[in-house]
Amino acid sequence: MLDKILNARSVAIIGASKNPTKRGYQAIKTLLEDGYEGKIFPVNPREDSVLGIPCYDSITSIDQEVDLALITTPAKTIPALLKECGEKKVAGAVIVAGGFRELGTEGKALEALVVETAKESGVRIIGPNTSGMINMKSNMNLVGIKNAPRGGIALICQSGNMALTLITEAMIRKHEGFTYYIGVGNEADIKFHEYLEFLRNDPETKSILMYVEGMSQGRKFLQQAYETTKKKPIVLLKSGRSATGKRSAGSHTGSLAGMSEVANAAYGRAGITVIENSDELFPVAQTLSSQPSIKNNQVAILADGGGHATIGADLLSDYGIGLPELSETTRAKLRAILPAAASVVNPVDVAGGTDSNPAIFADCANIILKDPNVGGLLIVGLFGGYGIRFAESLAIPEEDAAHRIGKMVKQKNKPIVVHSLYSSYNSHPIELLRYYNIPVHDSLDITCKCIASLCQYGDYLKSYHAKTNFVFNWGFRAKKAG
Amino acid sequence: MLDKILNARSVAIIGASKNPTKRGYQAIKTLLEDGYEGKIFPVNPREDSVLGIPCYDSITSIDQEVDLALITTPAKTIPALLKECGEKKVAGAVIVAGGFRELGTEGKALEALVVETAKESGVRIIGPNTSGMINMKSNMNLVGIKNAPRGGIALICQSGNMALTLITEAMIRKHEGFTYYIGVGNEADIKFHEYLEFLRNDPETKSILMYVEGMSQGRKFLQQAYETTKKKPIVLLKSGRSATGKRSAGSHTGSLAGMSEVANAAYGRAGITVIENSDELFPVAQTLSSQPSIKNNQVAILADGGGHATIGADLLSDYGIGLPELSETTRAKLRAILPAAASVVNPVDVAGGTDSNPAIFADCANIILKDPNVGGLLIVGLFGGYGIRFAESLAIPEEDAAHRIGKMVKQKNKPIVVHSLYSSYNSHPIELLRYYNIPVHDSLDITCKCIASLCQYGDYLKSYHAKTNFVFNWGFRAKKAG
Amino acid sequence: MEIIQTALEEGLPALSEHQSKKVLEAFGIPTTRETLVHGCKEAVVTAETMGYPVVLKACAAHLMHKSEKNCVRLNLTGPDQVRDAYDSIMDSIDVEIDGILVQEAIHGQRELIMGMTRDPQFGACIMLGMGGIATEIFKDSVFRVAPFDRGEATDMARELKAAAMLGRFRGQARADMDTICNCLMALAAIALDHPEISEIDINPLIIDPQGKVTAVDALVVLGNR
Amino acid sequence: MEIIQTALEEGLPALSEHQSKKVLEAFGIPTTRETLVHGCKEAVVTAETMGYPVVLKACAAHLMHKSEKNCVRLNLTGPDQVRDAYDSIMDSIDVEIDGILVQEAIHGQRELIMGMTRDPQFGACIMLGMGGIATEIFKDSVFRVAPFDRGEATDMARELKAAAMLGRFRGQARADMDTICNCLMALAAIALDHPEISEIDINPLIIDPQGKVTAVDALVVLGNR
Repeated sequence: MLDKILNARSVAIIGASKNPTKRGYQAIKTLLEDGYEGKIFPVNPREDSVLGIPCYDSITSIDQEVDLALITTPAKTIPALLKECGEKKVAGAVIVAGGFRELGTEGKALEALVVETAKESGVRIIGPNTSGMINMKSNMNLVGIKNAPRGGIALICQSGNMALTLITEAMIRKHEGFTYYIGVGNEADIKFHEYLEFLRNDPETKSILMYVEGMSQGRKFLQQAYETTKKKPIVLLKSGRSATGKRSAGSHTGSLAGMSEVANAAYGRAGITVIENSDELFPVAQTLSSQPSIKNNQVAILADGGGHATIGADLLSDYGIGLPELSETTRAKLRAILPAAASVVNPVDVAGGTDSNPAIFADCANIILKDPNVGGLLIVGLFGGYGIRFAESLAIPEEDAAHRIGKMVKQKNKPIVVHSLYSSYNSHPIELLRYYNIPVHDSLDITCKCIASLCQYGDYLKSYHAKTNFVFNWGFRAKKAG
Repeated sequence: MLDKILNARSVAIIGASKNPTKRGYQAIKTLLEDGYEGKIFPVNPREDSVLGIPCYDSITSIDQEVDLALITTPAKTIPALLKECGEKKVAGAVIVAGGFRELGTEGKALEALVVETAKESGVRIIGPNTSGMINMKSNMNLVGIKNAPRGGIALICQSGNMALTLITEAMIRKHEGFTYYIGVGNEADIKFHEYLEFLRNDPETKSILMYVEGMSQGRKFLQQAYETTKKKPIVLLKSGRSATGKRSAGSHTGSLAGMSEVANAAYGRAGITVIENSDELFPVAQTLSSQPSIKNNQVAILADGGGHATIGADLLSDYGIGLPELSETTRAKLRAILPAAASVVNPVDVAGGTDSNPAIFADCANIILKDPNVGGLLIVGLFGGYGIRFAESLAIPEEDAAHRIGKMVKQKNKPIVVHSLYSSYNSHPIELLRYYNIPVHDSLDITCKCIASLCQYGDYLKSYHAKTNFVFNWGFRAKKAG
Repeated sequence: MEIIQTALEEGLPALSEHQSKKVLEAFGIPTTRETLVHGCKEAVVTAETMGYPVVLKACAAHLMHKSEKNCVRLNLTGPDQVRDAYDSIMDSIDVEIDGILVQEAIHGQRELIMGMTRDPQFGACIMLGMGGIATEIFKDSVFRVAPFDRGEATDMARELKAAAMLGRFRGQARADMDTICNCLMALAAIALDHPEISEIDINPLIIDPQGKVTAVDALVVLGNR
Repeated sequence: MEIIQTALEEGLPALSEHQSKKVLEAFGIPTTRETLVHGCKEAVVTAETMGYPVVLKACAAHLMHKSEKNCVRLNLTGPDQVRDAYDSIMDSIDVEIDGILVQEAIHGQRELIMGMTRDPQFGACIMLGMGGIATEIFKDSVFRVAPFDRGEATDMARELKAAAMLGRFRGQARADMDTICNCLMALAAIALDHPEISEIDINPLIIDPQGKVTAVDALVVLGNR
């Protein structure tokens, strides 16, 4: 059912307009510009055509099949329009208008009427009070955010601004992009857990990124989340944990904000990676979607300078991650290629050993990842900037290293995450690392958080098998639980 | 004394070289390229000239006054060179070479000899084992970092890589820049507290940014810090708090890493802003150097969307910051210029009220800052991106708003910190805010941390007067304390 | 359960301590040996049979903060003390009560708090806390959405900051983890079987020096959300 | 001070409990009333004069973990108990001791830990912790570089997570904050006046139900860094 909506092959824009400041104009313009693969049907009884596409008086007057309707008209017009959508056998409607539950009693009543009408008409609703949705595969952009990058992350978001933030971040930092963006809005009809079930089965979605202010069917969500995280990671930020935050969440989507202790325990139990700082949301999702998890909570640091190594070790230790001793073999191999001043204990500090040949980074990484004690590798420092900072000629061995580091993850089935001061310079070596989906950040804090999330997810994947009772009980007793 | 060193009007480069890969070449090249205002004297008995400047056989053969020597030759050559520097009455020497305390017993002995020789010769030492120092005012760049921006922050740093990181961050994010960079290295002679005393009295230095791995004279440092933070903020990150981190610090500068509980209590007591996440180091220093502190721990949030407001409220609340109720007057004034759907409680959400005229941001900010309950303002959301995201024409009222917001800080003596999704786009409105030294970040976490640091410093400035005993005791008993 | 049905029919907001414990017992949670008595003589006879020391408490559904209302007498070691305690409780009580509970006195330096609450998003949640100042001052508590299995219950205990206190601690034996897990799972079962119960508190659940655990006070709050 | 001088000359690593307390007392820290005795009869006489209950402890500079070595007897309420305690301690001790301490028994549910240590970077630092599980499990402690004034000492107590326990707590009086601050400042003064002392522990400093504080055990470690 959701497939027909989220992968719609035809969209009607109810409220199509010739006025460029109107959503009903912008939506069509975006679909055209982005090259939406499906059909577009503008609907407006007062216009003949919009942006060169003939207009229909109503959705029922469209002579072809319509999968999805984007409704851009005000709240009070919705119930009547949904009835028409039902007659036309439209699978779903994206309702942009606000003015429902989030505005108090009257709005609540209108929302109830909308849900009721939708049910009677057999139309499922995304929203209301949503910025829309995007299907990156078919270029069905019903939001208007420009240049969203395509990739393996599905974004489920309860705030249009947060969606814009996350998509912009992916764009600016040239990280991986998205399969879908779904703005759940007031979650009046289609629920979080239904989106989750759909995305679990979407082969292009590698990880699911969620910003949640409150959800109405927490138990069903947890059940679907439990099933999902076995297959792909879910990364989630729940806002509204402070009293004031709650007030703001209340007035924003009128959703319920539960106790954060309960929520965090529940999400964690279902294998969800819970994030508290919004900066970490996208990087962690990208890391979990691209890197194998860490099975033994043991990480090695490879550095080309003491400061970053020290801070990195502090941060990993704060996360409870072990920095294992490297085996004698590993140390001997490192000693053979590094200068005498280098530190070959963990953190490994090349001590200038890469200054004239940054390709040695890849050699070191290879030696370290072969060590059976090491579950994953954190590279910190200047990698990717040798060609910028020291001599242009160094860019070539640096690119060589990037290629080899990029391929190493699959070969060894151990993750690599890179901190580089030159991350935002987007040098060739950095771009190559990104080509191989290696996370690269200029923030040590975020890089370490990415490593921590790989350890945590690895721990979860090891342990959940032992807890099948949980699911069994769940299904068995869920009805009684109400 | 330090004045003659840090503001040297002539520098001898001992170890000057024609080989472009050598520090003794790069240093002179950088001084020339950066336009150092003082005189440069290359010293190398085997060269006639370097980069067109005549070479001297030794420092004693220079026929003019020399304030500072940059020594780029290996560790074992240092004692003899220091004697010559003494004969020449050079005030100080920057010793780049490693190979001292950080390498164990033998290195320790050599370091002791160097310190002894320096004392006898009347030469003060920066380092050894340092990346060097920069005086941004006279373009005396003895490090080689390119394009470091000039500004009001003095950087004291015990890791060359961290200095590079912080200076690069300032450069990329187009934030405020530096007065000095001082690489303290092994802190063998000139101590942290001496630099602090000098910088306290430097009129161009607005704040002091420190990365510390360990210091040898903690008490004297605290005393100087206590005197300094009354006048200007100190922002400090102490690394090496984990056991592994300590090991790495030990091998890096051979410095002592004390218990972090003790250190944090001691630093905090001296009014120092202690930072735990390296990402926050520069932004906090920039905020404290440019914004008045918050006197009442009460902050208002102005948002153009619910998501950011909710997360911001969560974060401020985590920091123990109050979000005060706005007065009836304030709310009435806001209601008069915002649409009905807007939230005029704190957080204030304009709810589309700025969509067609972002200048209204400035009106709102003005109204909110007039409220006596509000000690500072956090703006979150899309400001600076209206001209990009919505319509180009909006950039003009947006710039108008930026001008007015920029001026507001001085008028009201209350700080403004801005989160903008478009921070890294460097749009005109964003650049204008920066022109007025308003901190602008694309990270909500960091923006909130900046606000928190203003609250914390404000609290400190209110309370330290009551604690004069502390200093009194300090001076009185310091000798006994040993 | 009949107790619950009756209380609901009478419109009571909660069960009394004694009734609450009967519900917990039915699900296998170990509670104090106790008898509800209605006269001073009966109190003494009961205490003699039970063995000293005993505790006397006034018992009624509407007595939610018993010790504040001065209707608890601890550590009574003989018939005279029981008599005095009975009389003084009866004197200080000005509301209708079900009777006086005569209860075995349980001693232990370690105590836990357990509870059930219904979260608006996730439904029934079970809480485990280390009692005393650990909960009061350091907020040492852990939540789980119900139901869960033994492994999960064990994890809850492990996640307490004061988990070490459940091991050998200051010369006392390891706490009976099997029973602690049973209690947590039992609370989950009650929550799922009885939607008409909105909250449960067990405070304290005392761990004696031998590691045996006993629910010493309990409260079942009614009210179908 | 003479005690310290003598101990240093004898090459002792630390002062005995009794000597340690004399140092603390000299700086105004309230300690238990106690007498060092050298015979069973003297112990009983001392206890009778002091008033029961009393505590008996073996006392020597090299006894740093007294209770583990089975040389402490708590809460003795009469002459027979004192006699038995004295004999059993003497039996179980196989090292030379200065004598047996007869000490007033101090009771209180709240206890603090205080101490001094010399940080390699900052020199003398004073520590204040809430005792019992608060320190043991929740690491509830606060540090300050010495010296500091009363305001700062007050801040230390305020910064404890369990600061509420120093107010009115479970029917007990507010702790005597003036004396607590005096103790902290006194530790700072000792640290500055006596560089030959490397560490000090007061554990516990008991707060009685009336809020009065008393250092019940103490250790002064010698050794000039």
